[in-house]
Order: sequence, then C-alpha cells, then structure tokens
Amino acid sequence: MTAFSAAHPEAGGIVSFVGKVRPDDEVEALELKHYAPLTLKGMDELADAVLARWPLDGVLLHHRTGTMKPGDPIVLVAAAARHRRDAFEAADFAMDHLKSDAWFWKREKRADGWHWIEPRSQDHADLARWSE
Amino acid sequence: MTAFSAAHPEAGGIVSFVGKVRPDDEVEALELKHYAPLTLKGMDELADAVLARWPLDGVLLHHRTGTMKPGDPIVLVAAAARHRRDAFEAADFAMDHLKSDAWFWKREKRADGWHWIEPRSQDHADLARWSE
Amino acid sequence: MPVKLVFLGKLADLAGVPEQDVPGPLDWSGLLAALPGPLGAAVRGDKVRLAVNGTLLADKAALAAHDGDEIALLPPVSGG
Amino acid sequence: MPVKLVFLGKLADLAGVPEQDVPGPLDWSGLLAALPGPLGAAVRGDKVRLAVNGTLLADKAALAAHDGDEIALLPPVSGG
Repeated sequence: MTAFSAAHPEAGGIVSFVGKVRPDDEVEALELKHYAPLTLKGMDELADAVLARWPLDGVLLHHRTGTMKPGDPIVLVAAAARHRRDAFEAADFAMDHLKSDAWFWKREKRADGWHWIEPRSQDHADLARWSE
Repeated sequence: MTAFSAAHPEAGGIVSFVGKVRPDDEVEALELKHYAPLTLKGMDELADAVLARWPLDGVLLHHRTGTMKPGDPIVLVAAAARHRRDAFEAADFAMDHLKSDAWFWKREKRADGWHWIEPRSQDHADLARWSE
Repeated sequence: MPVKLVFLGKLADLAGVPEQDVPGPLDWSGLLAALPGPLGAAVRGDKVRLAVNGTLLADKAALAAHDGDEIALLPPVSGG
Repeated sequence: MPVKLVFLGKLADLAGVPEQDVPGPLDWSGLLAALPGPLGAAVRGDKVRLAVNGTLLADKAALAAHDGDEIALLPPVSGG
C-alpha cells in the first residue's frame, strides 16, 4: 500500500480494503484455487471496468490462492482517486465482484474433512446493487 | 494500520481511507488548526456514532493538524467489521463527517498569501446522504 | 486570573493575536465592548458561535463568563 | 501431444486427479465418453461450463478440441 500510494501522488485519497479469512472456530483451513487463464483475465477485465466507470488515478487488485488459516489476509483492493467518493465506490464495486463472480473455487477444512463453498446469497445481493 | 488490523483479529475485513492534501500547483502549503476542547470531543462523538450505527469490531479516526504540503497525508480513517459492507459504509460516513462538520479551520498559502477555506458544497451534499 | 478569549480561524487574523485576556466577569455586551472594529462586527454575525470551557452556547447573548473561564470564538469550520 | 483436461473445484475430487490427458480430436460426446460415472453426470449438468484454451464456450455441445488444446471443466465459482 505504501508503494501504491507513492505511485499515485496526484490522488487526493486512497481507499483500501483488506479481507481476511473469516474467523470460525470450526474451520481449520481454507483452500482457494484458481484457473489462471480465466482468473487473471477476469481480474484484468474487472480492473478495466473499474477504471472505465470511475475517474481514478489507479486501482489495485490482489488475491491470494492456496491454503490459508482463519484470520489470514486473503484479498487486498485499493483505489486512488482525486475525489474520495469515487475511490470508495470503486473499491466497494471491485470487492463485490471479486467476492461473487471471480474465477475462484474454495473449500474449508472442518473436523469431518474438506467442504466446497458456494457463494453466499449476500454476495449476489451485493453485486446486484451495481446494475440498478 | 498494521497495529489496527492486529488489534481486531476477529474482523473479516478492514476498510481504510488515507486522504492527502490535494495536489494543486498554486498551493504552497496548507495550515490546519483545531480547538482541542471541541475538536477532540467531536471526534470522540463521531467514533461513538459510527460504532452505534454499524456492527463494527473497531474504528480509527486520525487527523493531522499544523502545516502541510500538497500530497502530504492529512487524514486516516479505518473500520474493521465482520461484514465488509458495514466497514465500507462506516469509513465513508466517518470521512463525510470529518470533512464537513468537524471542528477544523484551514487556510492555504498561495502566491499572494494565506486564504481561509470554506467547506465545499460537495462536502455538504456528501453529508446529507446519511440523514435520508 | 482573567477570562481568556481564543480566536479561531480568520478571527485570529482580525484580532491580530490567537488569544487575549480580558477581566471578568464578562457578558455579551462586555465581550463586544472588548472587541473593536471588524473583529466585533464579525463576532456579532450569525455565523460566529461561542463556546465557554468547551461547551457551545445556544444563544450568544446569554454569555456569562467568570475569571478563569475560556471563551472560544468560532467562525464556520472548513472541515478536515 | 494429447488434449489436456483440467478439473476445477469439486470436479477434481470426482475425477480423483486435477488433470487428465485424452487423445484428440475431442468433441462433446467424446468428452463425456472419457468421463465415467458421477464425473460425467456432473459435467453434463447445466452448472458446469467449459473453456478451451482460456475461452468460455457458449454451448458445450459445440466442443471441438484438438491435440495440444486445454479444456477446463468449471463448476460454479465460490467467489474470492
């Protein structure tokens, strides 16, 4: 984030979001898989869509894959803009899209083994806000 | 921010906003003054209002005073929450209030001397969103 | 120990100083008498508010300050 | 150089392996013939999509892969 801020000295404000693997006593580990040809292309397209929708000085999307523990950081989104409203909306939009329609598959390890995760209905509701 | 994140391990996400003195070729310096008995009390009340309005694990409000240069960081707001929607809204709300109705007075130094700054009409419009 | 006046924002420019001591007790007319010219005119205006010891006054004319009190003279804020 | 199948998400569990090579050329019926049991049933379902060399197919039945191609078998995403 320090480098991102320094790279955009002309921005009046930077909004960032750090998401962590949700703490849950029953979850021992989270594994997140991607398929690079689709996942990376999808994230590039998301960044382009964000830059096209708001007047930004820059946007950063970073997502971890592999095996993580509850509480570990998993995603970082940042948007730098001259006006803070644009930066807030852009980061919010990017997170809603990353959480629900990005090309990731994840599973949780519980006491009885691994379980694949479906998107939460809240994620789809969050996403629908942007197509009004 | 690292300390704030570590202090709230139970939070699923942290939204932060860093505001900088807006770069402007005609502005040589910005001076921001406060009146501690009102400014600090007002920021405490704002933090309480944010915590009362959203289910957060924590909120951080930090504002510099004194003389700064364009591009310098001036304000940091962060909100940690289990659900990212709450963290986004809380940080956005806190910034709108800090920018328009916090007890700060500021003036800019231009080629022809110092000029006191009035709140922008956009700041009042941002604030009005929260009383709908 | 007098009453301390604290001038914020552009009022400090008009006063020429950030703070000024005046003898107490001090009411609204006494305050205006202590602030001559453009400074007094500005303080009289609707946009300037007063706080005594950190508490805003709902009605400036109700000012009643005593020795040791601090009166802040507050023009409209610029925001952060 | 055969056609490479890449199984994502729970399809990798059903396949027992993350990747599998099959001889090309490969069309939709050939793909199903190469995927027995529950794996084939899952791939046949509406929720599973196919991508060839990183491009999604609008219609799975239009699959036409050749030696050296990579077919990704994609169950619904979990999101990030």
